Amino acid sequence: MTQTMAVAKALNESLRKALDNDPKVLVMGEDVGRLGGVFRITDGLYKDFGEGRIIDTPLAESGIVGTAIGLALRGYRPVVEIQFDGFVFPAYDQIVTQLAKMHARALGKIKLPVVIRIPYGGGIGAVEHHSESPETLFAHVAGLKVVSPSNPSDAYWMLQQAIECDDPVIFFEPKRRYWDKGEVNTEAVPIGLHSAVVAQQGTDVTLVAYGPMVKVCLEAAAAAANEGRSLEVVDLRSLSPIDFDTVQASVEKTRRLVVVHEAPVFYGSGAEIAARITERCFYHLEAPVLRVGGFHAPYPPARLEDEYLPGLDRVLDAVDRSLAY
Amino acid sequence: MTQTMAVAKALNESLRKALDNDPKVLVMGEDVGRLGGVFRITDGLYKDFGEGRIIDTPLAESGIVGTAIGLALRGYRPVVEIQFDGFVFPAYDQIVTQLAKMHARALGKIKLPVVIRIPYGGGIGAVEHHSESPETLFAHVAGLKVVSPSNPSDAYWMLQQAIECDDPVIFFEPKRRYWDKGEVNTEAVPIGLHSAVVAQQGTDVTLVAYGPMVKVCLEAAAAAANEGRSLEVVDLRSLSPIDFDTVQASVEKTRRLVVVHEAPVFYGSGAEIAARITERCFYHLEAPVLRVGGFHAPYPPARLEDEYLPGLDRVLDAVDRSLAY
Amino acid sequence: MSVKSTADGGAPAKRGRTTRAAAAKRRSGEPGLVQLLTPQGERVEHDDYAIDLTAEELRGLYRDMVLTRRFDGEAITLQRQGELGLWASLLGQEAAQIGSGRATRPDDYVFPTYREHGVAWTRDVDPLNLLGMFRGVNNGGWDPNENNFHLYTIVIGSQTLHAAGYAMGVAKDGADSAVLAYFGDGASSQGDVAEAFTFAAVYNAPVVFFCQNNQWAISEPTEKQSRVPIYQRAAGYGFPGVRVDGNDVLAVLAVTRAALEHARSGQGPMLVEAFTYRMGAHTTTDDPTRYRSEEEREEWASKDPIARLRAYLDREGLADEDFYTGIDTESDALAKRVREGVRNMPNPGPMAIFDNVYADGSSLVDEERAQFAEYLASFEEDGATAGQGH
Amino acid sequence: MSVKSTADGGAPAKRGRTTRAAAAKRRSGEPGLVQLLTPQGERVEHDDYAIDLTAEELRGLYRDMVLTRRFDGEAITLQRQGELGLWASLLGQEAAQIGSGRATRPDDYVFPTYREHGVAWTRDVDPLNLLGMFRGVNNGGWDPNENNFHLYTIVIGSQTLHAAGYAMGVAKDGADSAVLAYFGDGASSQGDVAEAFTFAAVYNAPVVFFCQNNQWAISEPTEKQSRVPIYQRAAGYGFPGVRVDGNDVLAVLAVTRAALEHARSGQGPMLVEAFTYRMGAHTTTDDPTRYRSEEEREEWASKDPIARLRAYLDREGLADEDFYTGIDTESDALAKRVREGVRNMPNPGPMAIFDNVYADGSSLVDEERAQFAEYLASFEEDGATAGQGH
Ligand SMILES: Cc1ncc(C[n+]2csc(CCOP(=O)(O)OP(=O)(O)O)c2C)c(N)n1
Ligand SMILES: Cc1ncc(C[n+]2csc(CCOP(=O)(O)OP(=O)(O)O)c2C)c(N)n1
Ligand SMILES: [Mg+2]
Ligand SMILES: [Mg+2]
Repeated sequence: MTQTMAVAKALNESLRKALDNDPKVLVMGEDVGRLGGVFRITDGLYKDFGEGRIIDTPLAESGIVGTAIGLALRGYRPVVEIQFDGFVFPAYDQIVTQLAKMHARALGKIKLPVVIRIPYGGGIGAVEHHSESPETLFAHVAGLKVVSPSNPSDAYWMLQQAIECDDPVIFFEPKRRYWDKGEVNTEAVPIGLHSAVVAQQGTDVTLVAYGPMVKVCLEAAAAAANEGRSLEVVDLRSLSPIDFDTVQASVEKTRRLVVVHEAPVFYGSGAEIAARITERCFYHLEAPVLRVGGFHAPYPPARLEDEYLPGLDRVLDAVDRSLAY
Repeated sequence: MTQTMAVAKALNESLRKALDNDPKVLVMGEDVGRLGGVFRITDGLYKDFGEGRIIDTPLAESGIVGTAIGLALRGYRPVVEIQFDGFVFPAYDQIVTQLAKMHARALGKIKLPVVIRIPYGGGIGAVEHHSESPETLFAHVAGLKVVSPSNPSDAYWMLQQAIECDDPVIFFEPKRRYWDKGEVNTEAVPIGLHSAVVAQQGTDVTLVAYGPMVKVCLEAAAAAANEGRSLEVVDLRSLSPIDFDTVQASVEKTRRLVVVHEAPVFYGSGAEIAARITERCFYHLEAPVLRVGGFHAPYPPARLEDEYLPGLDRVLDAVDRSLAY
Repeated sequence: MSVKSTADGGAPAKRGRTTRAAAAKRRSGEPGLVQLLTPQGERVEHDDYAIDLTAEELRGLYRDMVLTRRFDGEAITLQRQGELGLWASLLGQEAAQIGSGRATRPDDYVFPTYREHGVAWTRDVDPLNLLGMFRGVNNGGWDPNENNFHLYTIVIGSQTLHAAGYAMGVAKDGADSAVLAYFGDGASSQGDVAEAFTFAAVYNAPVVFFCQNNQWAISEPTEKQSRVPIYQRAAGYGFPGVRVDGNDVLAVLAVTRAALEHARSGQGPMLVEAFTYRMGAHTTTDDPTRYRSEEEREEWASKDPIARLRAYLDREGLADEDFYTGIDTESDALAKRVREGVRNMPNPGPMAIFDNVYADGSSLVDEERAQFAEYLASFEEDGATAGQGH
Repeated sequence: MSVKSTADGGAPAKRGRTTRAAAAKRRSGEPGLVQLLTPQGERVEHDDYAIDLTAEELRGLYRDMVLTRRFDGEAITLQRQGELGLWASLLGQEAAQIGSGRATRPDDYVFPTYREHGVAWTRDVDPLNLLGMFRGVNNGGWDPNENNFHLYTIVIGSQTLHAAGYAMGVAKDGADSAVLAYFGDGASSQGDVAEAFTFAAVYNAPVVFFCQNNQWAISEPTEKQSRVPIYQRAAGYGFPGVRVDGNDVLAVLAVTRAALEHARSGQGPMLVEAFTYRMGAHTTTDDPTRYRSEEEREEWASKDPIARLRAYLDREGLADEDFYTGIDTESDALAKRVREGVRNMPNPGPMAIFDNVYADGSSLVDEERAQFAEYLASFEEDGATAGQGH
């Protein structure tokens, strides 16, 4: 059944479905109960599933993730909400040293199906710590899977898949896209959680993006089309693992690649994509892989974020530079 | 005055000098007092400087870094020891959200001259969490400087410079090189903290490494020389910022680059180096930048680390592959 | 050090005891809540905490609270008008903040959360400074050392460790200053706060941990953080804790003074829990009707800290109409200054992104700055101006 | 819930009180230390904690402790011989571990640190399993659900949160099992432990936090972690804490049983502090002569948990020579089995690096595995074998 809904609503419906399907699924976090979360992603769930399943936690992120691990050991499938990107760090130790490694530590004898949902990225005019893009800090860590949907349909399905996955999944939600609407077919068989998709066909330059930047890239492609340039947009969807095959196929066609993300470029995800695709496509590339992203600076105050965030112009500037080779 | 000493001793002498020179310098951490640290880097300092300067802390890394920040605000220059790489994560929040950002938050009105020393890397046959290489998790974060010496002289001087620096410095010590000896001239004027150096001249392929892997690369260069191949080895020394100019100059000469580190390749520091050097040297490179490093897996148990860690053979294999292009 | 007396809310310096206070405690059903002024504005005595203020001092506290509230209200308005991106109102917490802030000396050092506008006022921080981060032109930006008032800290609990460390430094310096660290009821659950207690206790650091228990952490009531009153936590770390009526500016002042004195005199840390209520929304983006009742709010409105002090001033004839009119005028002037100041607060230019990332510079920042400048300049060359959506 | 009785070490289930125990407490100078067997092996009564064991049960505890010590000693030897990379000895802590471990039921769940070899023994975990990580052939590797004994956790304090979460799950399931979480005196400073207390208290989770205060965290004495006894921390989180003589296996058993019963019966968490001593080095790489005195160690040697129980058994005539000889034989057999087991423990093959990174697989791991296999195969092609230093 296909419905039009916003990303936020798609996530809400997806959680509802998971809670309905499996009594072991729990939702935990700060203010996820009566309030429905600061972004209302868990709206109505407390009312319908009760405080036994929708758990308002103490204000302690390490505690949230640590107890989620314990609940997973007991057979539950906790879906943790971290309120904002900048507040995941108190839980970083539990995520990196415990959640990521316990399955290996047990030689596979236990599984930790924990999903950690993190609204991330900028563009909503917020104060410090509310606009960050820490995805590579997780994707670098073995044992974690890291994904980020860019649209309502992926929000719905990828969250289903993340909850069904027996591995810990860090689920980055593009918060400034929460209110963007799109079609969601709640019956379609989804593609794999870790597959990239070609969101826009093109022939001249490939743009790779994920989460909030996919929309910017699609807009860039539309703008470029007016100038007679054909950009292909690949929505990566998964940052660990990365579907390099899809990117490679695109780059073998276009021979040029620009990677776009909000996170700082320095040691950002674009570096890995650039390095690996250059290795895979060395004889195909007509230009070095270019990267458009954040600067090596703390995320700036809100009144600077329009300058800071990669927008259409910066993407097209990189496309120009790529084509200039 | 030039003396032969091991890396551990050089660090110890360097701390002693800093404590002598500046009464505001403090040493803090677990077991740094009477015991002299589990690696004895602070050996004898407690005896000579007392518990007011050499501070055994409660077993709480977030607390150690958080109080170091407070001490820095009060005008002190704390040098924090984290006992092992894998135990820095409880402090990660304080490092990323506070230490890295407070200078910017204050629009420059306060400075946080805090050094965080972390013995890192594998090769000592240790149990879990004692052999990790988390450097990119810090280097990706703006506001932190990240360096790693590879030999006694750099250990001595870079620690001096890190303590003198008004920014927070994450100082990664190659623990398996603690006992390696070398010349230290305690009067020479050192080169900049963030400069890379050409540790070995060569013409065929550039190897870039830092910390524990420099030695492996130098050995690889020696082995290659026997086969008539001339490898240039660049000791990066600093991971944030990176001295790309030195790497670029080398690659413009050799036209081939292999980056070597212990940390997992996926989103590792090699990715940033590969991406940036490819951009800078696109027309010079005869082969894609190749990376040799750890796998996307938890650091393995000790009996597997010889297989896991990049050694001579793997470096030379990458050199072969590079030259095959 | 007597854990038991602590858990009963004992003061660091004991004076002669009567059974009166103990009986009052039992009656109120709130064990150990120190109160010097009832909600009706009646002055009551407490065995451990005496206070004797001049009429001028009392009027001063009143003025502080009224001006703080006016400033706060103005900020809410400015947020509604789009001049601020966000505001975290202190409405209802004026006594907790003014009372504790006025207990400090200039050489003491204060570590606030993001809601301590009243405390900032007592530290002579220009209110306009507080608005920069809520307007989105900076992330704080004032010089903490100018008024010994640290930057607002958003990551919950972090600043308690900075305070403990700073206090360790004070002790090292042999100074007799004290440090005052604010945190909320929600924050009490953060590991950092527990570690701050541990460090402060182990090093006997002169820091007072001041918990404003406003009973809500966004939508979560205090029961989600603790099943016993928060002040009791101190005893288990080896220092005294005391609970004070946070809507009673006299009691807060007296208790905080005693606590700071305790710290100053080498007795180490102390925990003060000010029991108060967040009358407004968590921030301007919050909708408290989703999670709490109007009755609860009303009940607390009847305990209003400002009305309470005014009732006392009036009852005792300590202030006249001129005084109140004067404050109204002052309030209007403050509001006007804040309004105008905010509207005239300049946006930082784009290159400010690269400022102050490092104190000693970084070649990487230099490179990115230069590239961005070149990029921006390219628009000017094109004849276009650098607009939205870079 | 009575904070006061807790701080005094009160038991969950109160029985008739005499003044005797209180007087004994005052005399010992260690407030609230529960003891049922003196260092000389005399049986004493405690008002709150009674225990009545059969001779067989008493002998069982003795056997547990002796075999555990022998296993531990064997491991130290194996480390010296290079068969293990490291060993963390439990020497001196046998009573704390056997007493608490034997208080558990099979359906209870235990979260150890890295030193709970005695507890593992009581949970029927094959001792050889414990040695894998110390030998360096795996990072733990046993199935925690087989004996409801979680993997050893090295990052200090982490496991207390897993225990709290597990216990939340037990409560959710309506089961009457309890969870037992071990941690050290050093660990008590970690924020995670405080957060575990908070979560356990708020959700009334059936978990007993069991602190083995062996008075040292590597080289740091407990004063570097707390200025009051650790059991007192519980009260501030709203649950009872009690301190037990950790070298008295009877007292530990009685107190832990009562605590687990408290948890099981829906009364929520409890904290037990077992006051004991780490007789050996922190681990085999540590050199305790650098930081503590031989006198201190000797003093604690006179409180040895095994000698103490043996003195009691002998005094009461509860065991004969055959019994002791039998245990010696058993010990030798255990040591032999362990020795041989370790020596025959196979090294994992290089491809094991890629095993179990993910439960559901990852294309990245597949790719790296394939590349590495190819790389290794290239040596075989070359006629060389894959040697050191890949
Ligand atoms: C580490 C962290 N997690 C989550 C948040 C989001 N957050 C901001 S304020 C708040 C509630 C704080 O409650 P409390 O400590 O009681 O202070 P109050 O806002 O009531 O003054 C939360 C959850 C944060 N700022 N930091
Ligand atoms: C987070 C963390 N920091 C540091 C260490 C290093 N370390 C291992 S054991 C130990 C001391 C632990 O002391 P305690 O909790 O008293 O336990 P004990 O070893 O005495 O049993 C330290 C500092 C660690 N394992 N984890
Ligand atoms: Mg609150
Ligand atoms: Mg210990």
